[in-house]
Amino acid sequence: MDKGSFDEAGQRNPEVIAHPVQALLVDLDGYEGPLDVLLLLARDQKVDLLKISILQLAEQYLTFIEQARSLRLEVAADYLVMAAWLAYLKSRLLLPPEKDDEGPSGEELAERLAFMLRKLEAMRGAADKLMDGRITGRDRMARGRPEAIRILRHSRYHCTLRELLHAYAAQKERKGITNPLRLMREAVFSVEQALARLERMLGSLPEWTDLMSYLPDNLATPFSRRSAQASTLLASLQMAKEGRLELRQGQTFGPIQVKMRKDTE
Amino acid sequence: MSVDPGHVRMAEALLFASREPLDEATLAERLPEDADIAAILASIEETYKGRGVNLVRLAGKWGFLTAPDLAWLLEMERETTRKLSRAALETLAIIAYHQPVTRAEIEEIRGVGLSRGTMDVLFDAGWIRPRGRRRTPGRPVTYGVTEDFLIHFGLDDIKDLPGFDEMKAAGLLNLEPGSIFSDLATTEEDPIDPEEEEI
Amino acid sequence: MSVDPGHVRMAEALLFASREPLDEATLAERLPEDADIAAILASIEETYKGRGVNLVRLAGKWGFLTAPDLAWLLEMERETTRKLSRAALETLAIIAYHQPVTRAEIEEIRGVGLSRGTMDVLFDAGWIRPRGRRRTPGRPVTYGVTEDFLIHFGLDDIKDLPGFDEMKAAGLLNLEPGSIFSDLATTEEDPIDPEEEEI
Repeated sequence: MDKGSFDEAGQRNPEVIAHPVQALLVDLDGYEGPLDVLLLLARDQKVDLLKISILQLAEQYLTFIEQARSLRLEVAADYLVMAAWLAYLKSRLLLPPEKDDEGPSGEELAERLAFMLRKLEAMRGAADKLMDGRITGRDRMARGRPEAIRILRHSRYHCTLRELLHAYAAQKERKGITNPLRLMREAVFSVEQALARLERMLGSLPEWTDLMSYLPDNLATPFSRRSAQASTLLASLQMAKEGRLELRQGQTFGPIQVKMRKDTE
Repeated sequence: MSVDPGHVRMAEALLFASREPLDEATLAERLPEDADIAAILASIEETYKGRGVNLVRLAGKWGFLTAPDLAWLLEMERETTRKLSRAALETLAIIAYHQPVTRAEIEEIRGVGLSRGTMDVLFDAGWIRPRGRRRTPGRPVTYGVTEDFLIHFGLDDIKDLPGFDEMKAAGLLNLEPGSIFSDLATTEEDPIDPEEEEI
Repeated sequence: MSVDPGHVRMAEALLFASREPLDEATLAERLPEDADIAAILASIEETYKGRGVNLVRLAGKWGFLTAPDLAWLLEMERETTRKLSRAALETLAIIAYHQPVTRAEIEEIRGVGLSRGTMDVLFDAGWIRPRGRRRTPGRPVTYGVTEDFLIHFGLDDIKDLPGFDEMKAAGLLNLEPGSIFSDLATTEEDPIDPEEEEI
C-alpha cells in the first residue's frame, strides 16, 4: 500500500480513508503509531517538514481518528492520547493567549511536534541509508575461504612428585603379592641367624663390648643393617634371659654393651 | 614512506587469512617488534586501492573486503541475512545514532511502544548491547550498538553513520525532554542525565 | 600482455570471495564474455608473486592462499595443562626407579602390556628418553628419564628420589628376570647389564 496516497481528497471519502486506517490498526504493535500517522499526513502536505502547517496537520489527524472510530470500534489508546493532545494544541493555536496561561505557548508546542516529526523522519532515512550502505557479507565480501589460524596445542602435563611416588607404591602394592617372601628373605637378618652369630663370637671377647660390633660386616644396605641390629638385640635379650650373658646401657639411647657371664663357663 | 616489504607481506598474509578483521594490537603482536604497523597498513591500503579487493577499516579493525562496486558480481557468495522488520530497523537506527539510549527514549522518538520481540531480534543478531544505566529515577538500562554492528554495516566508527554530523548539528540527535506530552504531566522531572553508570 | 584491468578486478574479487577454488570455466561464466581468462589469471598470479598472498592453482582450480613461507605466522601456540593417566604415572615411576629399563621390563613390572599412547605421552611431556640398547637378544631400547624430569620434580639426581635406597634395599627395585633363568639369578646381582650402548 502506498501510504502517500492518503491525500486531501481522501479525507472526504471514507472509502479511501478506511484503507490506511485498517492497515494502521493491524500493525499497531509494530513501528506504526500516532507519530507515524502524523508523519504520513505531514508528507502529504508535500512540503518540507520545516514548513508544514501544524494546525492543518492537527485537523487532519483529528478527522482521521474521527473517521477511523466511525469505521472501527477500537482505536488504540496511543492514538487517542495524541488526538486529545492535538485538540488541545489546536485550541492553543487558535485562541489568543491569555495572561495567566502557564507553560509553553501554542507555537512552542507546535514547534516541538514538528521537531519530533523531523526527528522520526531523520531516523527513518537513516535506517534506509544504513541498509543501502556497504553491508559486509552483502555488498562487500570477506574472504570466502579464510585460513583460520592454526592452533598448535602443546600439552603441558602436570604431575607432582607425591603422585609419582604414590603411583609407584600403589603399583608395587598390587604387583608385590607375586614374590614378597623371596624378596624379604634376602634382606632380613633373622633372629636365629643373630643368635648363632652371637653365640659363635661371644667367647672371643671377654670384656664389655658394644653389641653393635657383633653385627655381620657384609651389610650393604641400611635396611639389612637395621634388620641385623634388631635381630642381634633380640638375640642378646634372649641370651641374657637364659643367663648366658650380661647387658648394660649407660644412658638412654646410649650404646648397649654385652659381656659373657663368667659363671656359666 | 618506506616500509619493510617483508613486514608488509606478513601483514597481508595475516589479514588475508583471518576470518575477522584484525586490530592493530593483534597485528603488532604477531609481526616483528620493529614493524611500523600504521605505515604497513597505509601501504597495503594504498596498494589495494582500486583493486578488486580492498583493505577496509571496520570498527577500528582492519580486513580485506571485495570492492563495493563489484557486489553485483558476487551474488552467489552473498550470505543470506535475515530481513529486519521495519520496526527493528528503525529501532536499530535510533540506538546507533542516539546511543546510549533507553528504551523509553526509543519509544518516545518512535512515538509508539516497543514490542518485546523487536529488541530481542537486535540482541539476537549481536548488534546491540546494554551499556549502562541512566542516573535517573528507575535507573533505566541504556543501549548501544556493538562492534559487530559496525562491521556488518561497514562502518569504522559511529561517526561514520550516514548523515551523523549533519543530524548532530541540526540537534536531531539530542535526547532532551522535548516530548509533546511532557507538559501534560505536571511534574517536570529531569528525565535524562547524560552521565550514566556502566553496568 | 595487456589485460582489461576491470576484468582483473572482477576475477580478484571472485577468487577472494569464493568459498571454493574456482576453475577457469566458472570464472569465464561469471566474467564478461570477452574476458581472456588465461591472461587474467597469469596477470594476477604475477601481481601477487612475492606478496603475502599468492594465487595458487590447486587441482586445476584457482584460489588465493597465504604464501607458504609465512605459514608459521598463522600458527598459534596454545598450552593446555593435563593430568597424567594412572598408566602413564606408573610407567614414569618405573622408568625413574629402574632406568635404564626396556619396554618389556616395564610391562613385566606393571604386569600389563603398555599401550603405545602411554609412552608417547611421557615423551611428549619431555620426561623420558631412549638411553641405549640392551645387549640382549633383540637389542631392545632402554629408557631413562630426562633432565626435564629432574627439573620438574625438583630433583638433583635420580638417586634423590625419596625412598630409593630403602626400596632398593628391600629388593623392591629388583627386576624379576621372570624367565627360566630366574633360579640362577637369586643372588643380589642386578639382572640388568649395567653396560649399555649409547644410541
